[in-house]
Amino acid sequence: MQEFLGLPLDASAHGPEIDNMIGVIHWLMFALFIGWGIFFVYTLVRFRHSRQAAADTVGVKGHTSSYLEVAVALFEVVLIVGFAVPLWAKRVNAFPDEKEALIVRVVAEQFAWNIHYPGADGQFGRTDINLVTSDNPVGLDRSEAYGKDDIVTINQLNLPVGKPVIIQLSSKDVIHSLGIPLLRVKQDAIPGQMIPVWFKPVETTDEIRKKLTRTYSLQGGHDPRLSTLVAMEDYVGKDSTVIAPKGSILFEEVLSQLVEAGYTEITAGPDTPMEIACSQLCGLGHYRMRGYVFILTPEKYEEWLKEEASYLAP
Amino acid sequence: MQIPFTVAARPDTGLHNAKLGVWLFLASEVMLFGALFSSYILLRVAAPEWPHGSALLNVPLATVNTIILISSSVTMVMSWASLMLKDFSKYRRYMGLTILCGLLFLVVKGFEYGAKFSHGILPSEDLFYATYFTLTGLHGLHVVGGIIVNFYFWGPGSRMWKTEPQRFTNRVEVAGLYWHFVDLVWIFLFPTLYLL
Amino acid sequence: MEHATPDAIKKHVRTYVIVFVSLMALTVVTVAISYLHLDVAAAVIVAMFIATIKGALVASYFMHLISEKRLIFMALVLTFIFFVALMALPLLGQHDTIG
Amino acid sequence: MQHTATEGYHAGAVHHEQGFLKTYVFSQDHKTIGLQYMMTALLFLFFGFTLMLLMRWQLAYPGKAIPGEAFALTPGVLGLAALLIGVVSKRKLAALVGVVFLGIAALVWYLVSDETLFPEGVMVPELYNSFGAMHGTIMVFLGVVPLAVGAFGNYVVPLQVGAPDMAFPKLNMASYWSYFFGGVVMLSSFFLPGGAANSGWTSYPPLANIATVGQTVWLFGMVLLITSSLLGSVNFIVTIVQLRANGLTFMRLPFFVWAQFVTSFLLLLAFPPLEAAGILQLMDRLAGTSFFLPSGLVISGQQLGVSGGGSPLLWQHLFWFLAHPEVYVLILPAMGIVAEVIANNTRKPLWGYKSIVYATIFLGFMSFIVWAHHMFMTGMGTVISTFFQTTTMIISIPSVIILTALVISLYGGSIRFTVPMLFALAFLPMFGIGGLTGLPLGLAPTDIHLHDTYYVIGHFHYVVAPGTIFALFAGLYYWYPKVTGRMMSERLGRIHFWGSFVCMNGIFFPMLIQGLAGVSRRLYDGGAQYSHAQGVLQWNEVMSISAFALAVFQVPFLINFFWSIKKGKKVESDNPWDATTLEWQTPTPPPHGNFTSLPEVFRGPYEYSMPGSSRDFTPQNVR
Ligand code: HEA
Ligand code: HEA
Ligand code: CUA
Ligand SMILES: [Cu+2]
Repeated sequence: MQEFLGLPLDASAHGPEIDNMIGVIHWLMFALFIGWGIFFVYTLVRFRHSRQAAADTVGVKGHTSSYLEVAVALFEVVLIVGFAVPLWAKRVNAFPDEKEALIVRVVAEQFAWNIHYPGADGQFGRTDINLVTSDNPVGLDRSEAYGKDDIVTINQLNLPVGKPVIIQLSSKDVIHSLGIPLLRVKQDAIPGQMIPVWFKPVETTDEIRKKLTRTYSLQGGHDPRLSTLVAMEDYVGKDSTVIAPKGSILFEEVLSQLVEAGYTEITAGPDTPMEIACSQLCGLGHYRMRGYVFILTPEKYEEWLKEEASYLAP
Repeated sequence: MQIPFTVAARPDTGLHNAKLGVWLFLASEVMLFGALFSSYILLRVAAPEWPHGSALLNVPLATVNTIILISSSVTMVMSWASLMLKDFSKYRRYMGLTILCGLLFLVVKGFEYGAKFSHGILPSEDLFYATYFTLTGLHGLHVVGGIIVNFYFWGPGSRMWKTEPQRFTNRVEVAGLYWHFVDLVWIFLFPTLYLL
Repeated sequence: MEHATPDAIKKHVRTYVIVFVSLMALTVVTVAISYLHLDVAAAVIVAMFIATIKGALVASYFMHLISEKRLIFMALVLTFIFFVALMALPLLGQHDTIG
Repeated sequence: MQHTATEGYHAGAVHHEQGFLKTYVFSQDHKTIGLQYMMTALLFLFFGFTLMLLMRWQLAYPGKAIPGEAFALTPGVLGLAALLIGVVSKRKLAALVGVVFLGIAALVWYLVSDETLFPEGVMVPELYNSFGAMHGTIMVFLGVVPLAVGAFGNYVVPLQVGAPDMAFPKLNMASYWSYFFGGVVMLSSFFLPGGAANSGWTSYPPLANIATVGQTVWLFGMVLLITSSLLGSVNFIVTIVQLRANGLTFMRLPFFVWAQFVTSFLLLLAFPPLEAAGILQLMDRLAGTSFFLPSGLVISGQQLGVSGGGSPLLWQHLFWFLAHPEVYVLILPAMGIVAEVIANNTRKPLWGYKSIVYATIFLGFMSFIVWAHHMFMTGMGTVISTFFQTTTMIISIPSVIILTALVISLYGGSIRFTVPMLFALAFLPMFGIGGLTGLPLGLAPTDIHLHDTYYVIGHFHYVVAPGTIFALFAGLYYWYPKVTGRMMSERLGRIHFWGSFVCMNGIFFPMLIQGLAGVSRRLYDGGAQYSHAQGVLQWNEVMSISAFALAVFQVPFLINFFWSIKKGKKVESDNPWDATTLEWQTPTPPPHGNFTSLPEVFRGPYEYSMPGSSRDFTPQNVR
């Protein structure tokens, strides 16, 4: 129903509801626009001066237009009562149980996303702005028990699939906005406030990448988009060396080698299909304040957590 | 052709142009100070703690200032009434008093500011002082503006009394409306900043 | 002022004096009350109540609002509504946030 | 109305020959001031457009060196041509505009050839941000509002209400000069260290608080512009209320006057809160206060040494308290112009005049209580978001009513497709697209996906560019003969119209597509890095080429505008469009004092094709 709108792929549980609503509204908009448009064009043709030498001042009689306006108003009531308010309430009130959910803190700064996981104990350590350094972007107190096992990453938000996530969002400096189009999530990060957002990812990054895999032609100059893609299978040269192994980024040189090797097309998928796009002007680096979201299977997620924990000094 | 209703009132509205104009201007001033009040309340409600104005500011001095400003309002309206009674010299006296009160208000304000500055307290001290200085400063600017206008009508502008007495009276009335408004703002500023 | 006979003006002047005295009295009252150190809510209510009375006196008598034309009244009512919206809605917004 | 409105007039005050300064520079005549506003605003529009063209290059070809010569040469050549023509044929206006165009060319060249701003010909992100902020500011506050209100309002309103001038001519002059200096202050900020303001036209703190000195100058400029608007709006309201001709009741006012009336109230009551906010931000920047700065800010690793405790959202409330009504300030005068042109060119009364008027008043009122629909993503709970969603949906109804009435007005008409009519007609569906795309933005859940994407940019450009700008063009073509006594060329006008129509859609429709795909706005590289943007990236070039083409299609307009002043077809009467409203019942151009004898009004504004009348229009002052 809303496919024609070209919304990005949707990987969160609540996403379809939003997409549906966008679809419904756009259908209403089309109906109105086309309805009025037809009438509009008809009058222009029918009542042009060469066809209608003298105006008929009575014009339209009756109440059709009032009924129409009432209909629009009613539709808007339905939109508010039936869709907007309940959906919004679900977003901002119906938070999942904190015990069921994964809680992650995200601290925005010019121009990076600092991701703070509570670690194995499930408790966030104390943070203090006096402890903020370039190695300790969130000012975490590692000396304290809760803080010992916390994991902090930059621009990389790894999440398990199928589990509700609560992000506690804040900012160190100016206003940013955590926008993740593929999860239908957006929330301003406002300094001095900690605002929670929740969602539930339902697809892993690998699945999404597969869905977004396309075949791209290598002829007639390189598609600039290819530089953000990875090969989805091994591409082997004439001398059976692997030019582009599966999952490798398709840099300019790689593409040239592929063309030399006689390939005319390549199947590729996005390297990082799900990204955090900062959605609030935050300075000169706003355009590159990009984070990556990786949705992993629960097993892989645990593995990753263990790996990260192993880097922490004992 | 001249602009109609600069002196006489338009029959259907009952107003002359300047009167309507100044009320509209005051409406916008209400929104200006209203926005600042709104900001003050918002910030204060959100603040974990907020000092009691009387603990930091000089209430007796401000009370004196309140009395001065209210008095100036009375003298202002009296100066207009004198014109209505065609007593020009009385007008001059009352208007002169109004201006003096205005100046006195500023002098007192100056002492108040001076006392703070001499203790190194500036608007950047904290939010309380920020709002205090901003609100009273902006109000002070309005007082300055009012004094200039009143001074004009006391001195050079009063020549109009000889040629167009009705128009001059209108002008003084309009200046008075502004001046009373400045007083009115202070009536709210005073308890908000000093007493709460 | 339309019915501006000298007598009417003299009557006005008497009103001004009464208003002036009331304003002075109210000023003293509000300062005095502040020394009682009521709790914040009560203090705010009392202080704003007195300020509103004082403001109303100034507007009604010094600014002649009490006998002013309907047009000006309407403009001020409009202004007042927006002023209230500007006060109330941001506060409500601050109060009603996620989390 | 029984009483006479004439008693205040003093017949025939003598009109003195005044010096050049008094006539052209410090004029108090509303028509001269209107023209001053018009020329200044058009030049600012041109400049705002130029900034955007430079940005559009960067968006389409991020990282490719900009052909700076072309960007500077184009206005340069146009300016030189205008200057030469002006000097040779003694046209002061053309010469003046030529000089300004040369100035714009010089400024562009100054910027483009600066190695720190355009290293190797590619603009730096700071500059992109600064251009974006200034494009928005200039277009809104220095271009469209001064043109719609300052120029058309000033020129037309006193004429349409049958007044000799505005109620306060001196204030009117002060308003123009305050605007002018506000503009100069804004422009001067390009030469400051760190350049002009670069925190968006919205100037959200804390970013704006810590921005370069250009932001301070922006604030000072805004204070001047606000002063100008306040003076203007008081003047308009008093003029409309007090100086209406005898017999011209409120329900006989041309809709354009109504639109200006409501607009003035919006300006009067919505601007002061922004002024307050500006003062607070100035205090933050200059006196070190923290109205908008919360405690504990760490900026690039350094703790910000301020007392803190402030609220960044406070600014947003105060800003949008103005900025939402402001967008109706952008649209209402445009609707007013469109209504005039449509009634005139369909040769029939507006359909549902009263409902349009009531809808406009209601729209004006509601516009004060919808502002936080720009702030849905700041963490709103259910109560407050429901309130603002509801008011936002409510406010769309009067727009629908107005648009419906305008479209229905066409029915039964005898439509003349003159150039002003073409622009006015195009306004309808273009505003329709812009307005309809406001609906998904006005509902919080859908705004999650669309907020701060190009969908928003597409939404409002549809209303302001092919909407308002087109309406303003309609007004220019429509009232041009009243001002100059000559018609503009139809042929050039049609080229201008069709070219602009196609290009506008070429620029703004793809924005909606990009926005739905999730591409953020204010991105220096147009989203080139983002994976979700890859599928719609190719549109960037389409939009930019359309924008360049749009610029080219303004050349016929420029030529038309200046050529017709002296060479256009002379009008045969004072009322070349056979219109009914009072501005056409004066000599052409109207003299100082406007009317040779006091007009008296006997009928409604749009009595076209009245049965029993020999002509197909009956002017308002015909008994
Ligand atoms: C003139 C300017 C103008 C106008 C008129 C509007 C009109 C509307 N706007 Fe828009 N808006 C802006 C200018 C304008 N806007 C700007 C500048 C911004 C961005 C600011 C920024 O962030 O920088 C913005 C942003 C903006 C947002 C914030 C989006 C975000 O940041 O996430 C929202 C949300 O509610 C919104 C809603 C609306 C609505 C509901 C209307 C309604 O009033 C619209 C009602 C109209 C209709 C419903 C159309 C009806 C007509 C028809 C149906 C007829 C069709 C006719 C034919 C086919 C002939 N607007
Ligand atoms: C009234 C408001 C207005 C108008 C008319 C326009 C007009 C245009 N805008 Fe603008 N725009 C804004 C207000 C406006 N804009 C705002 C508020 C923003 C947000 C800024 C921010 O992010 O902070 C924005 C942002 C914005 C962006 C997004 C930038 C980003 O997010 O990074 C883009 C991108 O393409 C854009 C493009 C254009 C284009 C191509 C036009 C074209 O339609 C321009 C057409 C211009 C003309 C047709 C001028 C004609 C005049 C003449 C030819 C002069 C003749 C002279 C004489 C006779 C002397 N605008
Ligand atoms: Cu961070 Cu934009
Ligand atoms: Cu809005």
